[in-house]
Amino acid sequence: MPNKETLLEWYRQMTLIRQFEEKCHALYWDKRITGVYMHLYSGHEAIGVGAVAALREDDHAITSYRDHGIALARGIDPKPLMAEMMGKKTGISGGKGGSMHLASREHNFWGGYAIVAGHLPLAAGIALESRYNDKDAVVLCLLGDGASNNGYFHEALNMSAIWDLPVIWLIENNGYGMGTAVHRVSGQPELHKKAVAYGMKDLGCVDGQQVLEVYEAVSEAVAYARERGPVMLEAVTYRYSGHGVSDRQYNTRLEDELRDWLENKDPNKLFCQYLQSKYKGIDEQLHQLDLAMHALVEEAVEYAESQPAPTYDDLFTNVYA
Amino acid sequence: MPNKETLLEWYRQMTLIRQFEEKCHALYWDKRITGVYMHLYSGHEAIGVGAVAALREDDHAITSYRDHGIALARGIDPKPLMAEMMGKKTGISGGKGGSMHLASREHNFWGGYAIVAGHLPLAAGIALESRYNDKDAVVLCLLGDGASNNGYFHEALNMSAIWDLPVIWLIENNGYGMGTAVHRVSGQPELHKKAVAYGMKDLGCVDGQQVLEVYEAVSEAVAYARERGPVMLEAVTYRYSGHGVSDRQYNTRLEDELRDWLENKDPNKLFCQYLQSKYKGIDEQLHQLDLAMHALVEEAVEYAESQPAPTYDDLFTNVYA
Amino acid sequence: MGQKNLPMREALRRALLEEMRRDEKIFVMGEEVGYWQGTHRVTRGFIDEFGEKRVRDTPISEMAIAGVAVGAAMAGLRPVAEMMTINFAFLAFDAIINHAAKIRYMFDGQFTVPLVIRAASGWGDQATASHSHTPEPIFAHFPGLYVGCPATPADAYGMLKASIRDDNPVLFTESIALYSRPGPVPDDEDYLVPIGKSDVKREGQHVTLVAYARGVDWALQAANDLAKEGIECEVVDLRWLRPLDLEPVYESFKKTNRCVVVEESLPHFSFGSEIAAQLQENAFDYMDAPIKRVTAADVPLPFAKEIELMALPNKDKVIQAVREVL
Amino acid sequence: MGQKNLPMREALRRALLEEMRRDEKIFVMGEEVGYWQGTHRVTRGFIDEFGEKRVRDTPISEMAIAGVAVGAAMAGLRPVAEMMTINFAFLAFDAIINHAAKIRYMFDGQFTVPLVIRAASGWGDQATASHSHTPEPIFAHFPGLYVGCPATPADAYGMLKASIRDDNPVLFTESIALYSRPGPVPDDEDYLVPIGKSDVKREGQHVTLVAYARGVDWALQAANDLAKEGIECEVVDLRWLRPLDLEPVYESFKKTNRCVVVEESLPHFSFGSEIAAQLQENAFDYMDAPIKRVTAADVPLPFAKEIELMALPNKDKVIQAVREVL
Ligand SMILES: Cc1ncc(C[n+]2csc(CCOP(=O)(O)OP(=O)(O)O)c2C)c(N)n1
Ligand SMILES: Cc1ncc(C[n+]2csc(CCOP(=O)(O)OP(=O)(O)O)c2C)c(N)n1
Ligand SMILES: [Mg+2]
Ligand SMILES: [Mg+2]
Repeated sequence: MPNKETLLEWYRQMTLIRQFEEKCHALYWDKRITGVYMHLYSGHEAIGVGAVAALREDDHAITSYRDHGIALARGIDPKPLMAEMMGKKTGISGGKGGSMHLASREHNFWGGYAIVAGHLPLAAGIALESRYNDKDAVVLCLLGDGASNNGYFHEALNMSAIWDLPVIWLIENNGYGMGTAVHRVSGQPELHKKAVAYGMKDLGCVDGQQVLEVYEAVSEAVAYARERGPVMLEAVTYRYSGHGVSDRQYNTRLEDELRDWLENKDPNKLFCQYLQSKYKGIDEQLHQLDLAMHALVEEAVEYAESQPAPTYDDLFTNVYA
Repeated sequence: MPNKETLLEWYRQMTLIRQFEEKCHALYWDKRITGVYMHLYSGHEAIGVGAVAALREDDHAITSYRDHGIALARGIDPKPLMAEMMGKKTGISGGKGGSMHLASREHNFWGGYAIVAGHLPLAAGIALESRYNDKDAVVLCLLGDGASNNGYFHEALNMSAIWDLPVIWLIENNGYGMGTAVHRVSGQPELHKKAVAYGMKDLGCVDGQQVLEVYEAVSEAVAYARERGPVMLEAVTYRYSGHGVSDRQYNTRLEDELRDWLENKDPNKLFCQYLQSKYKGIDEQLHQLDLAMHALVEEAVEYAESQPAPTYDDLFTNVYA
Repeated sequence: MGQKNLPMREALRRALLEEMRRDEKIFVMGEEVGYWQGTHRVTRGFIDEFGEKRVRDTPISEMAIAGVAVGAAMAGLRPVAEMMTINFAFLAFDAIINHAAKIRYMFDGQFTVPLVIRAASGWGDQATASHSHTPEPIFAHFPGLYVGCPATPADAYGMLKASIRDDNPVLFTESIALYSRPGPVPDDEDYLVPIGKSDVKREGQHVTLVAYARGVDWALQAANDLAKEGIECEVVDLRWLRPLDLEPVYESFKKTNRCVVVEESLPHFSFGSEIAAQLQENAFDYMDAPIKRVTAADVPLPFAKEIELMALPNKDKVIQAVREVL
Repeated sequence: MGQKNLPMREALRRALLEEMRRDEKIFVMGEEVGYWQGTHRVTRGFIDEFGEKRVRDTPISEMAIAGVAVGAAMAGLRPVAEMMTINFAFLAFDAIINHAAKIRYMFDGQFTVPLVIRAASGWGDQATASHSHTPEPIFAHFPGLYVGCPATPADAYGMLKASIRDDNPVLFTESIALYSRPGPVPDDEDYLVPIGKSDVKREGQHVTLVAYARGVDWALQAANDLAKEGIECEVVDLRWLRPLDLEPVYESFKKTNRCVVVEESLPHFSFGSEIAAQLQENAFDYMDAPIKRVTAADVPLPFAKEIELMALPNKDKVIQAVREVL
């Protein structure tokens, strides 16, 4: 069981993510962040924070375009992340990647990828290097429910299985791919059961709103992957914003659903309540963390806005090594 | 239970296929059939004949490049088939398709396809038309064990499941994709279990050397598909020639394996023995059928060799409708 | 015949809607075409009118979207499959090139594939490297497929209808940058723009501008500006990259003896390459200057707005190229 | 420095073998590369020498073959992934174009992708429509990737080594028709043909023939015949379609003022298109005749030997094109 310090650190991260995302949202509507694509992590915090907490520093993480939360959970400074949102030269990806393509090699965060499921074989390949060189590092690969219907999923998971590659395939099932509900497009709506098709260890489904549960399940998955091979885990969650920040909320029918998640299953709220009930008198400490994260995000925005854009020459760098 | 006449018809078809394939093999080494690709059906006869026998005339069949047997089981005249092997203008595909691309629209045989698993979505599409137009015709889609590891498999099967498309996904598991054994490349070597990933009806695994067992299993599958939706079935078999006729038999280790199948599990031999034990005094009738099929194949060769090749103008026809 | 002023998105929507009302065999399938109303709102309202049978939301399965549509087309339906954006058609490359485009030939005409694959195309909105393709020339490399790329609402309307009514597979791309651009559209449900017919969008005698889709827009902008200085550009919109109709280009070139090709795509092995190659081959005696190409910069495309804009073709680059050939 | 006479297949095998012995980070993966000894026998004997760790038979999963190799390369290994034939690379189009080629740029240099994707390419053996592609120009359209296509055993040897040692993703295609063709190969384990360097394979002053891979063979055959009539062709082998090195072509053209491009690919939006476009643009003043292209017929390819041969370029078609430009 993680100690108080660890739990507070998780709280800090979850708060940071939420504040970062809400700020991004506001900046986007303010046109201080531009571009067609930005996918927020609000609602998913418990998964990103709980899962990444189960990793060692030398373990790896990789995800889709919905990547802000993973980058922050991995401990990357919000400044270069915010600078990337704004396409600045000092952004974490030099302003070339934007919201969907955050990465930090030095944090073993291999990035966010915009082709749905396209990063799954990359995860397997990174895991292959670990086995090949007799390391025991594992790869945490996060993916959406929608991604599990793609050919990449089938081929990458199967290859990871036959080669015993140390990958934790963690499906963030937020109920929808864009506007389409899971059960409408997945013949097997209990997504973790797809593991059978690869003879892969199936660790079932976890409540993705409970950071402790996520942490425990992913820890078990990490241990299994490190020792044996790939493992599948599903975490159920919900996406608060539109699919991307620019998307309309297309269906008022969903308003009730959203309200229910926000009011009764919000991961940050639930965790806050848990801490409050577990540690009497912690409220002030939590409040201070809220304020600190608010300040951190504001600082990041200030930093990002002060940074230079890439220039003509940058257009042509790093096409090739 | 099929009557004697039906059983004799199956025997006739299985004999025809074997003789056709052996002739093709000989013609190939004689350079009377040319080209790099030709994949023989010898060893698989019970599957093709048993499965197609379970179809109605208005049902559909589609398969991979290993398509000679299905074409013959579907009742297509060997003449235009043999002419196609030789690239003749009167070949079933005008000499443009060759061995891998036999088809006959009028027999509802939608062809052989050379991109592994590429025909799986086509099968689903054909089934979609059936449902769309309130017909009750089903699609028999044959595929290899190797094809089940391809992204097409995942996407096509899933789509068939969510849309309840009437497809029988029949895996001809002959133990190898080219030179690679199933268990080395499929995390789930019990291939029919992959149905779980699509919430699809799994009818399990059948002995692909027993035409009656295949017929019964596929009949059940057809009934299910017609009423409800897609269904998965695996049939275990063995491939007698190299993967393609031009391939070396790369491994002498396999010689024992091959001998065992030839001697103890040959579908034609097994069916012959079955008929002999069931119907006393049938030997002469079987012998006559052997002779008749031999003659039929010889005639087909004679026909094919007498036919004209396509000419320059044909190169440009049927690129577009 | 009357006409209406419509944005291209709406012209496309009407074309598809009218065709679906006309022929029950037509259905649409793709990601978010139904309840989400279409990512680019071209199928807005369709799910209500036609229901789930004819408006089919799919999983994120591009190989199967294209492949299942091919099968359905072979069997006699007339699918209009949507790829959401052309970038995702890369996952369906085999289904499109090796199946849709080849099945008719492979079986010598036994099968017909009356299929339209629609996809939004183009970049310039910071969609970054993997989401910023205009690969129409790549698809048009392969015989068996038609490739249509409208530049105006009227063309969008008439070309989509022609594509749907044709018995061949058509890859039909729609410029994201033009979706909201309005223009007159004929009030005629049978208005068809013939497949493989180019169109002179502006007449002029000094230089020939050849373009398609968004390139036409840049060409026309440049032509407007240049006209103020007395330089008259003839703008030929190819509309279809396959089949290519270069007759109007030759005709124009015989008059102008100068040509600039404008495209949103990457420079190498692309649209401009083919136009320049055919022109120099077939109108050699009329060449007074080298044919110039205005294209995207030869890089994967970046996020940052400033440098992305530098990579994009624009009016000024066209004007500059025109000056170079004059 | 000595040399040996080897078929191209064996030159490739040696290059790969020697590199694998030199650097433990290099491994091969692909369908049938191991126990089957490689479909084209380029990896013959590898499984015995290197074992299953470094010689990895894969499922028929092209998306994952390319994608997993990209991931392994990002992580520091040096995969040589085999596509068996280039046709199957269409299933990996997204993994190659949107991942291998773009990852470095997308993350502004944080990742390096030292990857070689080998594939047999070409047609003419009745492999039919879906198995008869030479789409190198299509891949070379996209920046971020290198594309190498050797025409001789020595080039095959030196180009494959250079590709393996380079830190960028390289699509490396091997002409099926040339695999068994012998030629001298240097006895030097460090023999490298620099990436992006063309080669003049024959000197001549009357006409410039530009080609790659099997096209070079047809060009040289034609040049031999034409030499008997006193027509001297200069044959420039581009070797790499990306980066393109046209300097030797310009130099040659300034001397000959005439050019024929020879390729096995389809005609439109292809190799010849780009060469002709660049030549007319950059060497306009030296053009005495239109640049001609000899290509495959613009059809999906048929099975029947007779008509397949008619679709294939050959020596006579090159000779005829040369006569047309003289
Ligand atoms: C191959 C591909 N197809 C389509 C898209 C467009 N697209 C982007 S995100 C998305 C939905 C993904 O849903 P899911 O995997 O559940 O992830 P979530 O967004 O819910 O986190 C789609 C269809 C894409 N980026 N890539
Ligand atoms: C997409 C694709 N990859 C590779 C190949 C080359 N290839 C042709 S057949 C084959 C093996 C297929 O095995 P399986 O599906 O088991 O069918 P079988 O040949 O045993 O009937 C391979 C790898 C191909 N044709 N298509
Ligand atoms: Mg989702
Ligand atoms: Mg097999």
